[in-house]
Amino acid sequence: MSLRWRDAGRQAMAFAILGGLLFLMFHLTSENLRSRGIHSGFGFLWEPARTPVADSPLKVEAGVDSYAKAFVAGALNSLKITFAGIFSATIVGVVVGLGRLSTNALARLLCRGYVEAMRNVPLLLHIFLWYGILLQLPAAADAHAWGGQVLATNRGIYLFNPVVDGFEVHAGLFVTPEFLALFIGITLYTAAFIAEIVRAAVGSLQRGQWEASTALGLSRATTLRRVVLPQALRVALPPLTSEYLGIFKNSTLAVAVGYQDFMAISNTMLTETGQAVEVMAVVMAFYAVVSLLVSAAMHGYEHRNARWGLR
Amino acid sequence: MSDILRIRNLDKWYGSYHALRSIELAVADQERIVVCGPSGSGKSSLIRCINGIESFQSGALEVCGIALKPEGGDLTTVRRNVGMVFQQFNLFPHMTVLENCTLAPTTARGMSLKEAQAVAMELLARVRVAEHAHKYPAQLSGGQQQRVAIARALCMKPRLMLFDEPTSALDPEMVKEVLDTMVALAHEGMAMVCVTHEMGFARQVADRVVFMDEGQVLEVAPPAEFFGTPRHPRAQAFLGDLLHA
Amino acid sequence: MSDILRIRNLDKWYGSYHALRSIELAVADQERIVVCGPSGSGKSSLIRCINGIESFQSGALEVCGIALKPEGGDLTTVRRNVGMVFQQFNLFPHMTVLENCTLAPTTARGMSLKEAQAVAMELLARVRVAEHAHKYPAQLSGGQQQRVAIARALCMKPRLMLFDEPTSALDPEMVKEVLDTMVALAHEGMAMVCVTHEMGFARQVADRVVFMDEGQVLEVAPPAEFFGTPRHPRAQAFLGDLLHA
Amino acid sequence: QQPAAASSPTLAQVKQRGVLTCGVIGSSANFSLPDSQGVMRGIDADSCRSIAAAIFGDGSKVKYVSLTPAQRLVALQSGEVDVAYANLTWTMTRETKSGAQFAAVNFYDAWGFLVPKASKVTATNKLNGATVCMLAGAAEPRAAEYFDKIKIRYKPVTFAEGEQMRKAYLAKRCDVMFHDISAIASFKQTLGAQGDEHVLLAETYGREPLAGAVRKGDDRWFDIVRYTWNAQVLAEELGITQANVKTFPTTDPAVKRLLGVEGDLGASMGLEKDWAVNVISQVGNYGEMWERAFGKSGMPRGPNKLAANGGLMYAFPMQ
Amino acid sequence: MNYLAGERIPPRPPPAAASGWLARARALFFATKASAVVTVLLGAATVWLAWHLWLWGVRHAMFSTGGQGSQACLAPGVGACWAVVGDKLRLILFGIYPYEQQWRAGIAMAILVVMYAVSAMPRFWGWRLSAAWTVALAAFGVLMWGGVFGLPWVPDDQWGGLPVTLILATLGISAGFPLAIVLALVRHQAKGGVGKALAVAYIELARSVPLLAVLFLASVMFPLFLPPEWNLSKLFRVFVAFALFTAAYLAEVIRGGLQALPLGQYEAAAALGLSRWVTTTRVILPQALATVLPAIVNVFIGFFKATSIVVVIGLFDLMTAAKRATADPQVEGFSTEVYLFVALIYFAFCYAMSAYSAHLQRRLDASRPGTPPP
Ligand SMILES: Nc1ncnc2c1ncn2[C@@H]1O[C@H](COP(=O)(O)OP(=O)(O)OP(=O)(O)O)[C@@H](O)[C@H]1O
Ligand SMILES: Nc1ncnc2c1ncn2[C@@H]1O[C@H](COP(=O)(O)OP(=O)(O)OP(=O)(O)O)[C@@H](O)[C@H]1O
Ligand SMILES: [Mg+2]
Ligand SMILES: [Mg+2]
Repeated sequence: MSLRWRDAGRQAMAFAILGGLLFLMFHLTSENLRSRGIHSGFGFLWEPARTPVADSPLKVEAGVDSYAKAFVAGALNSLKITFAGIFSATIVGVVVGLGRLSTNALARLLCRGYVEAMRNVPLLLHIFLWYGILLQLPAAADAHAWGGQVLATNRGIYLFNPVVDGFEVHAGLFVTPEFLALFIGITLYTAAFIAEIVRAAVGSLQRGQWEASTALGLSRATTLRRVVLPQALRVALPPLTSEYLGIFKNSTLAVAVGYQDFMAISNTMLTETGQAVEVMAVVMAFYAVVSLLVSAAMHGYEHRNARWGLR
Repeated sequence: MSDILRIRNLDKWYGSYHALRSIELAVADQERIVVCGPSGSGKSSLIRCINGIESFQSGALEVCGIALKPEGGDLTTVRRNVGMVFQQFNLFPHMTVLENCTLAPTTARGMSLKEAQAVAMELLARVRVAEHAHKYPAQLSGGQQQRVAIARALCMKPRLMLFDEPTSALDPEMVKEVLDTMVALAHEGMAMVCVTHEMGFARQVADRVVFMDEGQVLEVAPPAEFFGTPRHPRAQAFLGDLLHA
Repeated sequence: MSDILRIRNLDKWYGSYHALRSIELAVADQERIVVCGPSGSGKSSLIRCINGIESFQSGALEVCGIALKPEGGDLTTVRRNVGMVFQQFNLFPHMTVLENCTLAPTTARGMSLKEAQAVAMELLARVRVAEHAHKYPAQLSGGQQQRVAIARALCMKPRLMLFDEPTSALDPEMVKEVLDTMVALAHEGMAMVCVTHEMGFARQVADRVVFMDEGQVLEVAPPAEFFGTPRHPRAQAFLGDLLHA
Repeated sequence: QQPAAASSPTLAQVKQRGVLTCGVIGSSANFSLPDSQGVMRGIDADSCRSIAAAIFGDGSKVKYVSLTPAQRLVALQSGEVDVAYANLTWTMTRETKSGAQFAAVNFYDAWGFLVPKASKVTATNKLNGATVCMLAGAAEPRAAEYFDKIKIRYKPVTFAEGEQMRKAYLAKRCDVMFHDISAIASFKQTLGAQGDEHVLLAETYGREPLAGAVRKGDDRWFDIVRYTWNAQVLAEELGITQANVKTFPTTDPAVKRLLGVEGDLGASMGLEKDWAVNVISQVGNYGEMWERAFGKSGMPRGPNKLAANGGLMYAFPMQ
Repeated sequence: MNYLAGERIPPRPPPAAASGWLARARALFFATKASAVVTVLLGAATVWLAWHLWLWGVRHAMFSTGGQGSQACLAPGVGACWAVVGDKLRLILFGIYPYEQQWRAGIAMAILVVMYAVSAMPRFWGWRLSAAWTVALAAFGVLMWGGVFGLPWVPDDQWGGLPVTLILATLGISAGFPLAIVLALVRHQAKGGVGKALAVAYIELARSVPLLAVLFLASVMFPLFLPPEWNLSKLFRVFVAFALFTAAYLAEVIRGGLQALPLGQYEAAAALGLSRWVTTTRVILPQALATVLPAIVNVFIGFFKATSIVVVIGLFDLMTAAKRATADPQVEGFSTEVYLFVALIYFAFCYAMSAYSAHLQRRLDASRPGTPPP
């Protein structure tokens, strides 16, 4: 315990040093910029934003809300895709990972093919592909509302009482194809990596654990759910953390298909204000802080889980 | 007399390695068998065939009246009637002792959790680890872990217990704990097949000793006879080594 | 008579756990000591202090005339004069047997590779694994691996050999191989300190037996005396268990 | 007395380096985009080529630096590029706050609205609630301003890549494409027959004078960029073309001065006497540049016509 | 009751186990009812997908338009338009490298590919391979830059396409690797001072910010610091950023390998009196690296793919070149074909890497007591 605290202290110190260095760098750069006649400073954050953010939990209106609020809206969007991605990629990944250990040879083969196809091609291409596919959905006017509740169009998937009204569709809930393409792309791509992690973790389990479960007459499903996966999770946690952080950072590809994540909004702001250094400083800070929080949370979970792992 | 286990002309190969060769063995209800033999002689393979953890290629095997064929059989029923204790304990490290003991009864037997816990506590008390019921395996000594493993197998109320060198991963002092427990169990009249080199145990509880070598059963005899006047030359050599080491 | 190892009033703590308590022990040149005692009594800790793998907090320790202080000392020289064989062998799995044996002589002793290989082959032949020199450890049986570990330690031509339960990870039959090798070594007049529960070995080669419990040396006596008429009550109880198991 | 021509530090540096570094977007058809052979094509690329021709007498001595919209001004500031022809709109704050100075407008653009004919939209005020596809960056605030002005609600969908945006528009992901009219025109052109199924609404928005920019503080360098452009416009006015520049009758004094037969216009900027001849013979006059970039797209030259023909392109006297 | 064996039973060959492909297929695909259902469902889906892909990609595809341009592909019923890829092939592969000089880039690329293949063969491992690599990289540089032997000079800002992707990945990874080892060792120390703290901070920070943002910052801020004549090439800047990032990611992977090593290995080395250097280089690292080999290759693959983000600073790698190809109005509507083609290139390289690591893994496992999978 005390050891962990000392470790944390050391990390904190290191971050303080690095933070100082970074601050110095930014300071020097902005001095440099000023000397070249470029306006700088963080004052722009409170000026009204010149672009709206429509598809976000936090609506930002052009000319009314501040740049700071636009940043927050982007941050929410980034977190939204990240958490959705983590959730679904984990499920798909576990299923595929276990599929590679299936007794059915075809399932094993397909899962292997899936993993290879996904992880050997850049994510951006996957996202383009899914966006292209989603755009094949019918236009809003031609779409058929299934059970009157689900309307799948290339404008988005609308749930709960979708009503087509001129150019617009009103519904209880909807997701845009941009979000979906990013979401499906990230999910399926990351799931391939998670599948490999799961496979390795399950493989690292001692054979005796399988045998003991078998000898006790447990079914394969019970064995997986109660004996194998909980133990595999422990081995898999550190690499899983990396994958989760990967999802967060990969969400910056959103800009390619027009989903307004933090990076996309920052880019727009940067073009608008021309304050590249400041905007990028905010970007780095956001990604660094969230990543560190996520990995701290995962470490905490690891420690909580470690009570039985006195190896 | 009803036999709880009947093995007839059983052969097993690992790839092209002939691991068990024409095994013939019958174990009566309540009978206690000790299997011994040099390393690699196929003791573990035999015992693992009995509850279907390993498959075999030819011959017949009947456990508790259920026939296991080379192509398999009603493994589930067999396994519910046969308990097994491993050399490496193989406890589930992420579950407490009590959870280890209740998992199979609740999921495979459909017992209620409460009932399963009551049964488990009783059995844990019998192997004298009841006070550790809420600890994790890693917090117990080896001897205690092995006793938990025994209790875990007993929780399924098996009619036949299989032990695969249950004491060889233990420190000398812990060996005693576990053997005492097994002796106590043996006197309750449960059938058991036990692979072990502990001659003291064999002498004390075994009805018969089975000696194996190169996948073959070479000699079957009551312990007094086997340890006193082994008849097969290989058995004589083996016992010589064992006493020396 | 010169002492190769002198331990005076040595104390060691793990955190706040007092693992070795005022140990006093002197080992003469060419003397053979067997250390025994129940699990957790501090045998490994003691032996690991001797070649500085563990540090200690107070007392004095002199190996081959070199003083190890609590703050350390000339560990390199000590380790070159002291060989150690572990329970888990600890061979380097990514190197062949021969490479395992020549690594230390060539890098730490500055021997030429050729010379080191000649020495190693000779020693491997002595422990009867010369024909496996180009295999990897994983391709050997446990007994063979342990013998390689012994040869590896011998390659540094140590004046004192330390053994930490070298046979307890082995199958009964393999135990014999390794013990035979050790007995042969013992008769060559090298000083050794050996943690083991093998009474046959202790009887045959030990000059003195050291009995430890709870971090303390309780009894030191020649084997005949110790096994015949142990004087300390804890030793009596311990030997009772050992004979029983 | 004029300061010595060599007092342009940028020019000295460029000459020493032997190559002009020119910032372009590099991904926008008609302005700057590598063709199948990897050669940068488009009006911005040609503007860069013209400067190189003016300096070195060799239009190929250009190193194109592809810049994202966000990097354009910084790259200019930091000295990474000597001049930027990177779809930069000449705005006041860019000059007053960002340290850039605009030398020459090589293209007057504006924002336009493309809709499918089938949607029967004829004017932007019919677009209430419409979804609008646009590129991330410059288009976003312009669209916000415009729709705010005409009090119309809209939903923006922004893309980093024009290719993805066009794909989305064609798939009817959005009802309108809000884009540069120049780009819309060439997009329609590439659709061939299907191009007729889309209409460019009559309304346009914004003034988008796309201009070449240099760092502030090196006036001689600024002159070179500006008058290179000026020479090309003037050449078009005078009827001098790539083909006839070597044989053009030098009777007109304006022609004489431009082609260096008379006077020392080049020397005043630290260039050779025949700088303008090099520009025109290697790249052509402004009209030729325009034709090469946009001719195929079938878009009208509109404001980019010479002033004499009712456009905005007007050359200052060179004397 | 009692029994005494007579003759020793000699080992017999196993019975011809349910042999024949039919029986094997049954065991593989129809062992149980559930398995059979899975086989049928997955099989049907696979066949359906494969059939449609074949129709689109081969049967109805257009491989050449006979000089009519991509418009010819707009005809109804036409599947993939591979003709577009053919038109843009050299742009995709070589970017804006001068057209007449692209044979140089081609040879340079081939040299790298050959070197990868050679390096993959254990029998070539040794100092000679290092020498070969030095020569190969020098040749790459000479061919790509030129300026000697009568080859015109091509600044690295004009390099493009696959060669850029390959050289970035190669150099970034090979420079990042040693750095990663140092970082991992420093961080793995039991008690560390400022060094460890800095290593921790560096690794965590580098892993927590997107490479995209860092590259951008580097490209924007770097020049502001340096005097203009110091103009470091973009390629060099990206290479440095890549090496630094790869190092941070690899360091964590390698540290995992270090942690997985049993303590006994350190103790045995200490007991033999091995120096720290020998212990680390001869005993610890070879084992640690071998245990995490698959993860190391994963990082390599990851960075190979990540080279595509150099687009943010305007370098023309493979992906950027492909995007530029699709920006051409002539390619309007056929970007899928171009992207598929690029995906195939990435796949070829990455799959080669992952297959090779699996192969190495099997080789290593043979010399290690492996636990068989369940
Ligand atoms: N999965 C397997 N694949 C191939 N051969 C095997 C396998 N399991 C065991 N064997 C071989 O079968 C023979 C019998 O093994 P088994 O484990 O039954 O011996 P044992 O009598 O239990 O030995 P020990 O006393 O060492 O546990 C040995 O030669 C062993 O090498
Ligand atoms: N690294 C450590 N940290 C804390 N406690 C330790 C550590 N190593 C050993 N101990 C404790 O010190 C005591 C002595 O341990 P040691 O390993 O020396 O015993 P031993 O006599 O060798 O036992 P065994 O026969 O089981 O090997 C034990 O109680 C053990 O739990
Ligand atoms: Mg066995
Ligand atoms: Mg010990």
